[in-house]
This record gives sequence, structure tokens and C-alpha cells, in this order.
Amino acid sequence: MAERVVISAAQIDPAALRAGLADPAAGAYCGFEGWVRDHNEGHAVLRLEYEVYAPLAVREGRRILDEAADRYPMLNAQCVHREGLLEIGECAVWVGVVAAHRDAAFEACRYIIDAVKVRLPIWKKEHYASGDSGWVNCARCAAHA
Amino acid sequence: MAERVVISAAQIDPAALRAGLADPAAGAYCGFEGWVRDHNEGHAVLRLEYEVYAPLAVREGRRILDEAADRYPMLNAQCVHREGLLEIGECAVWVGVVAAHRDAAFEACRYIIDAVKVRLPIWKKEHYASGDSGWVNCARCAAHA
Amino acid sequence: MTASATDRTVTGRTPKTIRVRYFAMFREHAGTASESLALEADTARDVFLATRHRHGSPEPAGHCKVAINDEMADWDAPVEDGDEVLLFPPVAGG
Amino acid sequence: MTASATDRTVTGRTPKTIRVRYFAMFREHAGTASESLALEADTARDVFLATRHRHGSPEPAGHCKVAINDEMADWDAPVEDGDEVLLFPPVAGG
Repeated sequence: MAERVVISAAQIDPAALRAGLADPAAGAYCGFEGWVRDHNEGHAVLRLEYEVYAPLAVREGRRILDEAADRYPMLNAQCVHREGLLEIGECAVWVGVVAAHRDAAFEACRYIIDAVKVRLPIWKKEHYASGDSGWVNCARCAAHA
Repeated sequence: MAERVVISAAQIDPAALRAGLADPAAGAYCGFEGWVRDHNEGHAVLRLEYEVYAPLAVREGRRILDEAADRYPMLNAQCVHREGLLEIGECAVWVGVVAAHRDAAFEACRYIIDAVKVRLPIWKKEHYASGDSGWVNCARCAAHA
Repeated sequence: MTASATDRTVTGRTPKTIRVRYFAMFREHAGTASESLALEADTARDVFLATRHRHGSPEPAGHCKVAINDEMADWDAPVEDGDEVLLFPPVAGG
Repeated sequence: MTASATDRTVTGRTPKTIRVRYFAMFREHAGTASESLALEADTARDVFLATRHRHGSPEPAGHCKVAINDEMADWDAPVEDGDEVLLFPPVAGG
């Protein structure tokens, strides 16, 4: 199958990725996508910039998928994260999980995106309508999507 | 926007449905799909047949979406359920939810699919490799996806 | 005949014309999707029990659902002459 | 000079050549993506603190992450002469 964890400079195609997870034993598919919002903490956001240290992001991402497979009876999972400049509405991250039953699909998907957001060496710079920009740090982003 | 709850005799197109939920205020999309599995409770399954009483299924489905919107800070949600004969791997039900943050997207999506499975007037007949067939009833399916 | 007429007066039960609709397993067992029946029924549960030999299911009402005139209803909901009662065997969406 | 040489012998600390890589906010503050420094450092934390004026962040180490030679590491992990230490400011994926 395709690489389980991918850092992509090109737009994410969730439909193609989902199709890659097709499995006759799968009864449940859960997909999560993080989209670029037009606001954060009261600031109007124009676009986002992601910096990724790919070698470690991919390795840590695979570790997270392995942990999810250990914890939940899932069949397969995959994760793609963008890097570079993203416009409002673009998909910044996609996680897809297939399992026989929906409990595992939902829980593994949630486990993976939660871990991806706090463990992968990825940094997000917000460009605001005011002309300012700023790196989103953990203290500010921990409680949010 | 499109109908929030749809009973469809045609194949479900999750990519098109997801695109219909696009919203610049949305930071999180959670999609769930129920796929036709090749087995259930140790029986090899060849295909499924869904019977739906559409007038009440749509009305009850809308009620479920309204309840989810009351409980979770989501922006929008939609649900499509198939009727008729389905082959292994086909998508039997799709639920999509968008929200500013991922907590609400995951939780509302889970709330909706859980309620859809137990409250909508929809019946599932399994056709087995053995030649038998049987209606899946609540006592048998309650613990499963 | 007299005794029967007296019974009806005493119990206050006169037959109502109820249109009953069967779904899925119930439809297959009844051999029809719907029929009009004259039933001495006060509630949706009475209709369910009165048609049990027709819909052929040992399922308790608690596993099934009922609608009256296209509205989901409780088993204790009253039925009136001319009502349409929809009997739903255990559902299994998704 | 003599005092300095003696100090080094007493503490056991001789400068190590450490390649330090900065990311995101740290890179912007340092004005470079990487540099080789001679540091008296035993652990990853020592490298973080020694370069704090370069990466310019008041963030405590607990909010940041570190890798040594492309492996995620603890702040107490030892650093050796010739190691590459990657300093990650608070991450924000997704």
C-alpha cells in the first residue's frame, strides 16, 4: 500500500486516499480533516504557512499509527499533512481509519489526530488580515482544533 | 444547501457531499461511512439489502441532526443512507460534520451515526454465501457497527 | 349474540377500522405490505398484539417501533377509527 | 589561561563541536537554519540554554522538543562531540 504517513506540498485529495483504504473486511471508515479557518482567537486569518521537518515527522507519524493499531482493533490507517502556504478552506491534514466496527474507527482516528497535533515537528504560522503574522505555539493552540 | 437527510437508491459520493459542507469558518471535518463488510458474526456475507421507510427516516434523521446541533458547537451536518441492494465494499451510510474545532466535529458525527443506527426506520437483510438470508435485528446488531 | 353485544357495551370496545402497514420481516411474514382490519384496540400496543399472528414475530414490542399516521408513537398511544398504524420490526440502519 | 585550563580539568568540561539546527520561530530568531558551535554541554538541555540568546525564545524547554542526530530525545540526553542537535519550538500541526 501507499506510504502510511506523507508530508505533501501539493493539495490533499481525500477521495483518492479514502479509496486507497478500501478493504472487504472493513465495515467502518472514519475520516478527519483539518481545514484552514478564516479566524483564530478573534483574529481574521488570511492564510497559513506550515513548516515541517519531514524526516522526523514521518517517523513519529508512523509511530503514532502503530500505537493506534496496538490500542484499537482497526484494520488500517493513513495520515497526510501539508507543508507550505495554504489558503482558507484548504485541507491541512487528513487522517483516515478503517475498521470492522465503528468504535475502533472513531477512536483510532481521534487518537491519531490528537497525537499528530502535539507530537509531529510541524509549525504553523498565521498570516492575519492586519498584516501581522505569528507562529502558533502550544500554549495558545492546545485547547483548540 | 442540499437536503440534510437523504435516502438514496444511487451510490453515495462522499467527495461531493464533503465539498457541499465547505465553510470558511470550519476548521474541522469529520466523516463517517458504513461500508458493506464481507462477514458478520462469523457468516460470509455476499450482499446486503436495505429497506427504508423514507418519509419517517428523513424526518427522524432531521431531528437527530437538530439534536446534535443543540448538543455540540458544530456548524453543519448531513447524512445520506442507501436503500436497495448493496454489494461488498459499497457505502451504506455517510455522515459528515463540520465545526470550528475537532471536538465538536468528532462528537457530533458519533452522536448522529449512533442515533441513525437505532432510530431510523431502516432494515437490513443479509444475504449469505450459504444461500440463506436474514433480517438483522436489534438484539443481534446492537453491539456492532 | 346478546351476550356478545352486552360484552361490547360493558367494555366500551367497538371495533375500529385500522389500516396496518408491515415492514421488512413483518411484511414478509404477513405476506402483504398493508391491510385494513376491524380491531377492538385502544392503543398501538393492542394493534401490535392483535396482529402478532399475522406479522409472525416473537419479538417483544420493546424491540420494535410503531408510528401512527406517519408520526412515531409510544406503544400506549391511543388509536382511533380510521388510523393508519405502521409496525416496525427491530431496525438496523448503517 | 592557567586558571582556565585548571577549571576545565576540574569540571571535566571541554568544548564539544555541536551542529545546532533551528526550526520555525527559532530559525527566524537565529537568522540561520543551522550553525556549528563549540559548547561546554553535557546534555540537550545545556545546548538549548546555551543557544537561548540565539534562538531568542523565552519558551521553557518543557514547551519545546529536541532531537539528537534525527532521533527525538529527552532534554537530559547526553550530547557528544560532533552531534547534531535539532531545536524545535512549540509544535502546532493540523
